[in-house]
Amino acid sequence: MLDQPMTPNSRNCKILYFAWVREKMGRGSEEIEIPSSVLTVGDLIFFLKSKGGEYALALENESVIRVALDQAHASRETKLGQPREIALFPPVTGG
Amino acid sequence: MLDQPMTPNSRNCKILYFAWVREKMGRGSEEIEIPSSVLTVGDLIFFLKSKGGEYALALENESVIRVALDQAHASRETKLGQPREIALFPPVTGG
Amino acid sequence: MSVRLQRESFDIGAELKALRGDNCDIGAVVSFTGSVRGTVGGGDLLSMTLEHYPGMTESELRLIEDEALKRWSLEASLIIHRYGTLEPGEDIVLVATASPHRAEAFEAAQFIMDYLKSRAPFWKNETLRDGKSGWVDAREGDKSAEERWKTS
Amino acid sequence: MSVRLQRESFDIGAELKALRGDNCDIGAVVSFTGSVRGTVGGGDLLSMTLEHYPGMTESELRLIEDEALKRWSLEASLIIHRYGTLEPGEDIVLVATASPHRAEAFEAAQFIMDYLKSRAPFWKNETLRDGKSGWVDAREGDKSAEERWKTS
Repeated sequence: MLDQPMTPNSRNCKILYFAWVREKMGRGSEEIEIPSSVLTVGDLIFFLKSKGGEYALALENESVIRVALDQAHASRETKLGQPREIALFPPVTGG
Repeated sequence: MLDQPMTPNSRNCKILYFAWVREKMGRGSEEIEIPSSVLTVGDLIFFLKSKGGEYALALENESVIRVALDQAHASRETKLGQPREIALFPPVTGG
Repeated sequence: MSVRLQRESFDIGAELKALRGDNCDIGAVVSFTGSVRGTVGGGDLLSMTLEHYPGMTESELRLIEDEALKRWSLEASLIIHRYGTLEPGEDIVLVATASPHRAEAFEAAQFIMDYLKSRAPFWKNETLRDGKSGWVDAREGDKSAEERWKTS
Repeated sequence: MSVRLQRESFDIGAELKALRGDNCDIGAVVSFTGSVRGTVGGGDLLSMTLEHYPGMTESELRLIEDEALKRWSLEASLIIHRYGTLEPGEDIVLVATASPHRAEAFEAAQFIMDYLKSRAPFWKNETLRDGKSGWVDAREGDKSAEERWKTS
């Protein structure tokens, strides 16, 4: 077991996309492995954006992207922890 | 005609009473001759109160009494003029 | 843009539907309903009788509505106030305002209620279950609620 | 003390009646109804589709209601929000609050709407009569409306 590369705190998470983030991503959800270097929500956005392609497109205007961890609003400084579910979406427009 | 006592601006007005002012007066309305010396709403209250009896009773706590001239709210300083209808009542409590 | 003074109760759902009509510029409707509470300062209420000043009441309510229409751009508004004898749980007053966005409807409805409470010539007389009865005193808060809308 | 998320429309009159029940401590009920307008920035609207985040939507609405119940002593409250495709004139949201006196019901209803507008995970997609469609941008005013309720 010690022969395997250790990535403590690297974790598989379900990521959900909503509204135009979902449209730009071309899918509503996926599983993503998040490396141990990603500590905060801000890090997560940076990590996803760096994957390029649809990620770069969907997160182009990154300052407007909102994030929820396990269905609770999170700020850029929020520690990512070990969420079961992450969601990325534009500012909400209900009501 | 010149032999008659002249009271310019003395006028007959209908006065209405509401709520506990009406109850203390023992009537809902009456005609009253208002002497020429009564120029403002404040003067009117003073004049009525000076009549004594039920007037003094109803207007005892005179600072809370509200007055309307021709169905419009008036303050103590409002000129009385020649209203067709005057109303005296406690602070309103609708709604 | 409608003021009604009546003895009868009203149907809030039907009134709000009529207020809206088929006006598709309305994005927000705010309603306020005031009703008779069962317990008052002095004890349990049997009934409440609303006296008013016929003629002045209607014109005062219209003035209040006109002022609201001047201050906020409303698509529609409604004031219904009852008089006569009401029991606990019965509605006394309905104020409704409609506008494209919510802030105006909320503010206008509050304004109308605050002004109505301190300017419309209604007086409440409470009869308690124990037989006592008396006139309701004006609430100090109602005067200050009106004053926050003063424009200089 | 009730939150509902549904596709179907709602009957405002029936909802307000149920909210009140036979609670005779309620002297004031405030309702807000938000509905789909027929004309939007881009032109005439054919329909609007509300996407939401199942699970988070309900919990977020409950959090907002809980916060309102903490800040104001309400006798009852209700939040109904629809999702799916709606046409101009259709209702989107109903917020209702009930309290002994009017100030609390008014403030709580405004608070709930302001928070809902900036926190409940709904997104509106408009389809215009000319065939164009697009996501509605968040209104700048909604963020500042939420911020006035911040407690330090």
